Parts: sequence; structure tokens; C-alpha cells
Amino acid sequence: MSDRLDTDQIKRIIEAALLATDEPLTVERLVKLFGRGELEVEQERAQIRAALKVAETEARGHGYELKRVASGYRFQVPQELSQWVSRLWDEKPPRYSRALLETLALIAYKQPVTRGDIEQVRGVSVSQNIMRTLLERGWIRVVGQREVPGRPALYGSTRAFLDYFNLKSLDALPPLAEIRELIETLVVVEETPPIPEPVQLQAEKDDYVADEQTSEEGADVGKQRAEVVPLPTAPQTSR
Amino acid sequence: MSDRLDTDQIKRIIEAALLATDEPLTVERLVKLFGRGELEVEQERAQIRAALKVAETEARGHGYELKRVASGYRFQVPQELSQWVSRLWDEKPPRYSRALLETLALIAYKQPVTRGDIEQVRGVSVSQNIMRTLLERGWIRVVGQREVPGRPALYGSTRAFLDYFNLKSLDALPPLAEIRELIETLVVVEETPPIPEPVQLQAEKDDYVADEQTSEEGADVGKQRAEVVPLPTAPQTSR
Amino acid sequence: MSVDTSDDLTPRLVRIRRESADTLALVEGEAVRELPTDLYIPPDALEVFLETFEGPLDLLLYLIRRENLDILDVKVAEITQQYMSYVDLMGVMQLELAGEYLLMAAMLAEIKSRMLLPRPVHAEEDENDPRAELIRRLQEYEQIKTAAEGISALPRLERDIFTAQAEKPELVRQHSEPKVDMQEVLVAMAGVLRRADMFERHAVQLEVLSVSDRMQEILSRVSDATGFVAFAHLFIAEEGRMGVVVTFLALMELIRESLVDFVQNEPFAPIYVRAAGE
Repeated sequence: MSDRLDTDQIKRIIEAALLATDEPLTVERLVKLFGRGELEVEQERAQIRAALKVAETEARGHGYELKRVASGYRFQVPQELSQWVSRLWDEKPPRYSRALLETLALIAYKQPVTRGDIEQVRGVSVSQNIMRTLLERGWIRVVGQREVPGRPALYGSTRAFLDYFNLKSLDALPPLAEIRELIETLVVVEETPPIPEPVQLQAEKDDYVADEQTSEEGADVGKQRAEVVPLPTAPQTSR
Repeated sequence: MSDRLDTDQIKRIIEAALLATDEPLTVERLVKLFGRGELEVEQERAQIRAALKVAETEARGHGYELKRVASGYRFQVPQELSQWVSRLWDEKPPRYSRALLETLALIAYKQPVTRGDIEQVRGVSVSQNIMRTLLERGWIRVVGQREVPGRPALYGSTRAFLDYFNLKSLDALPPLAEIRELIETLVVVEETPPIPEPVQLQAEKDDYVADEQTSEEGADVGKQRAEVVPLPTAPQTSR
Repeated sequence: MSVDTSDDLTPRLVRIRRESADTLALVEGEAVRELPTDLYIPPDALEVFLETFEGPLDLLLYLIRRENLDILDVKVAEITQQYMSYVDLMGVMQLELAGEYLLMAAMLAEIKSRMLLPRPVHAEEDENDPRAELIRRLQEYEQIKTAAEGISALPRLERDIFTAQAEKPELVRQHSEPKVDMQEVLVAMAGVLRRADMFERHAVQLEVLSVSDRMQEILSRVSDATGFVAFAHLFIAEEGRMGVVVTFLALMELIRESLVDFVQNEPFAPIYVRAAGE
């Protein structure tokens, strides 16, 4: 009925079939693709095997390989290319919450600060998650402890933070005065001013005044940093 | 960060990516598979294109071909092998009725059109089933509403339509046949109003802009587009 | 072995004709031997024709192309008769489709009758010649019909071409860190400053209570006292709920830091506080 096919044609058809299905195909199944007279009588399986061999060899240097698995033959992408191919399924990186960005900004500008300081300025509590994320990202670190009861950890920004934002030093951060101008823009942009978040904790009087004094100049970073009490090498107990 | 890759390595990775997904990939998407430093700066797209060229050439003699369709590049089993490959499946491929194909043709060639326009040309009402099938297959979509009473939806064709029919763009559709004379005597003897020109092919929205810039009859296209009221942008689903 | 995978483009009558040399279709047991040669369709064959043609335009086009029907020479009497037959049939047939054929018949009848009337001298200005409109529609339909055939003949997925896929490798999960722009940080800071301003304005009347202040107060109170201080005495009723909460939090913090000890002699007995290590 049909003409005999040569190994190269058989190979092409086999390749096509393996690529067109999403399941492995057995030699028997592959034999059935051919019409009467296209394969040598009694030699069908041998011919298919020979063609598979050629396909396997020719796959070298390509982005696929011929593999025999339990249920038959299939083409698959070699594992060593996974690092590139996987990027097709990369999820979009999540975005950081406003709370996290505000916490980061406060640490950068007002360092060293305790979690309590941040909470007082932001007016809401700062979740443990946020601190952990920032620490894991390597953007903040514990730089000491404030010498008050409870000895809360003081946080500061890191070199990695500067590197990420392409800043030479903390002085390269835009001065707070400039940011205050941003506020005007924000007020214009936002139709309704955001409702202040519920007050849970209120700013400490002293710190608050200090904020007011220093935020104008934006030069407080260094000054405040002078207060940093380096972490003692051994855990001190001040009982 | 990473070492530069040569064309052969890039080709393997591209082949792997195209085979690992079930959707066509654009050059931009392929560029994103590579890490920093793996491609030449500013040469990324050219390198990808060069590698695609190699992949296309090397596909000869194999059971697949590299094809560029509307939404990007894909590997596919060439048509001449379909007589063998289609034996893999018991079910026959879906067949489409004349009514569906005529509706599809009207949308593809005369977009944007309303259901009323389609009914006007075909002289019969368009069944809800046909529209649903076309929408479900993702071949057509609502591209706006006509600014007339009732604000009927305007339909256009999609990239998925072009992909399915192996086309790179709407321009690749077979050209509309010349209008044939029906009754010579009538046309010769009587002064009939001029037969309207076949409506210009309209490209998909994305291609639209390019059309307007380049085509001679840009004004015409623009005029028709003025009727289209874009739908509020829905969140884009990743392709 | 070729499988018929083409779309349903051929009029069904033609396919029926293949089965038997001279029978087109059986309609209620009677053979229909011919395709229609004019617009008159025997009512009993109507169903077959409705299925065969995509609509009245399709039928008309067929008649013009194959049978050289002169649409200007349709027989009004027959059309009227047909019209009546259709009306009878509409109860049992696809109402919608029959209605479209009916409309077409009526339109043709109108054309015919207009042609029979003597035309005014200034007929040229007759703005809408119904024939011209019909011809335009027929041509437009024919064009789309051909275009549909063209689309049907295109190589397509699932039938002529197949997408090629290989098994994915095991994916390496690369979860990328969120990207942050400096601007975002600045906007966040601006938000904080702005809120702080608002706080300041509103904070004037509010009593300022802080946990760490309270901790210090309590600590000095219990240290100064010789012995125990009653737990309940540390709370100042005038401070309201907020004061109670702050004091309680301060006590919790002090206890956590082991700076104070709590003493209770038996369940539900009063609790006392003292400085730790005393």
C-alpha cells in the first residue's frame, strides 16, 4: 500500500510523535503509527529501536534528551538546564508592605532605634515578621541595646542596605527636609487623608522632642549613633 | 556574576524552554531566562535571535520545526507528519461548522464588529452558542463597545486565534477575495451606487499602533478606531 | 486511509447526492431529486434546504451562481404561494430560520413589484435602489463565505500541526526577593513624618503614657519600698483603661526581665510585688 520508509523518515515520525504527546510511548505504540507496508514485515520493532537510537544520539547538543522510563520513551529537558528553564515559572516577587517600608525608613533615618521607638513614631506595633524579614534581607542589624529597663535591642542599617540602594553612605540619603516636601505632594495626590491608625502606644515625650529638633537638619543620624552602646561580647546580666 | 554563554549554550537553553512550556515564547521572555552576565550587555535580543536561527536550521531533518506565531516562537510538529502523528489519538480533531467559520472570518477580517454587523452580513442570526465557543476557545474577545444605543459589544480576534491557525499576524490571513460581479447587465446598464470597498483589515490592538504609524490609510483606521470604547483594563493574565 | 477531518463546509445536499445517484434527499419518504432551480422550494423539502444553506443569502447566491437565476425575474405569484406555505410550516419548523427566508422572499417580491411600476423620470436620484442593496449584500456575503473557506484550509493546531513538548526538568524554585526602589522608602518616610505631624497635633490633649516610663516608675516604687507593694496599688484608676493596660504591660515586661517578683500566698489571695533579688 505505502512505500517503505527509511530510518531517517521513521526517526522523524517517532520524534514528532514523542513531542506531540505528553505521555511516554512504548515501541508497540510507535509501531502502530505506521501504515501497512511502511515498515519491513517482522522487522517493525527492530526498525523502531534503530530509529530511537539515532534520535537519542542526535539529541546531543540540543535542549532535550531521549529517555526511557517505565512506561516508554519520552523526550525531556535535561536536568542541568533546569536553572534557566525554571525561570519560566518564577513567581513574581511579592511586594513589601507599607509597614515594612516605613520601618526600614525609620531605622535608616533615625538609627539606632528600638522597636519601641518605631512603634511610637508609627503609632502602631511593629510585627515580629517585619523585623525578621528586614534582618534576613540583611538590610538591618542589631547594633546594641538601649540602657533602659528591658535593654531593648537597637537597630541600625547595614552596608548591604547602602549597597542595594546604591548609596555611598548614610549621608547620601535625601535629607528629611526634602522628604517633607514630598508630604505636600502626597497631600495633594491623596484625596482624603488616611485615617490615622488606631493609637495603641503613644510616643514617648522625650524622644518625640528629639525627633522634632533633629529631623529638621537630618544630621541627627551621626549624633544619635554616638549613643550606641556596643553589644557586649558576653551577655550581661544587670540584675 | 555568571560567565558569558556562547551561542550553542544559548540555543540549548532556548530549545529547552520552548519544549518545556506549552505556550509560545517571545524574544523578551527568552532574554529573561538568562542571569546577569550570561548575555552580552545590549546584545541580548540579537544573541537570542541568532540562537533561534541556529535552532531553526538544526531542526531540519527532525520531527519538529521552529515556528514564529503571533505570541512568539514555538516548536511544532510540521504538517507533513500529521498523517502519522494524528494516529496517536482516537478522537478526531474538532470540526467547525460553516456558521462558526463565517462568524470567525467576519470578526477576523472586519474587526471590530458587533454581533449585529455579523448578522447583517450573513443574513441570519448568530447563535449564542457560536459566540460562546469562539470566546471559550479564546479566539475572539470583546475589544470595546460601539457608541450607539444599547452600546453593543465590539469583537476582535486574539493572538490565540492566530496561534491556532499558525499565523504570525493578521496580515498573514489569506487576502480577501475580489468582489465578484453578480449581474453584469445590471451593473453595465444601470448606474448602481459604487460597491463599497472591502473593509480594510484591522490588526489586533497591540499591532494597531504600529499600523497607524506605518500604513498609508492610517486616517481610515484611526477613524474606525474612534468608535471603539476600550473596556476598562482588566488585570492581564500572563500568557 | 484518509480520515475526513475537513470542516462542515460542503452543502449537505451534495453529500447526499454521492450516496445515491439521483436522489438528493428523502423528505417524508419522497425523494427530492433536484436542487432548487428557482426560489420556490417545495414546502415539504424546506427542512432539507434550511439545513443545507447558511441562510437566504447563501441560497440566493447558490441559485445565481449555479442556476443562473435572474433575480430580477422572480415570479411573484410563486413567491407569494411559497410565502403562504412557509407560514403554514412555521409552527413545526425552526421558526427563526424560516423567518429569515420569508423576509428574503418578501424583499424579492418587493423588488419585483417596484421594477414593474413605471419609473419616474428622475429615477436616477432614487437614493436606495433595493436591487443594488441586495447585490451589495450578496457580494459581501460571498466574500466572507470564501474567507471562511480560506480560514478552514489553514493549517491548524490539533488537526495539521501539533505543539511540541518535552517533559519539564525538576524545577529549581528561585524565589526572588521583592524589589524596592529608593523612592518607595522615601515615600514611606514621608508618610511616617506626615502621620507623626498629625499625631503631634492630636496628641496635645492626650495623656502620654509609655510602657518604659511606667516600668521605671514601678521599679523605683518597689525598690524604694521596704518589702512588698500591693499589686492593686500600682494601678491608678484615674488613668482609665489605657493606664491600666500600660501598667500591666510594664509589670509583665519587668517580670519577664526578672526585675520584680510576684508573690501570692494562696490562690485568689492578693498579689504583692517586690524588687527582685531582695
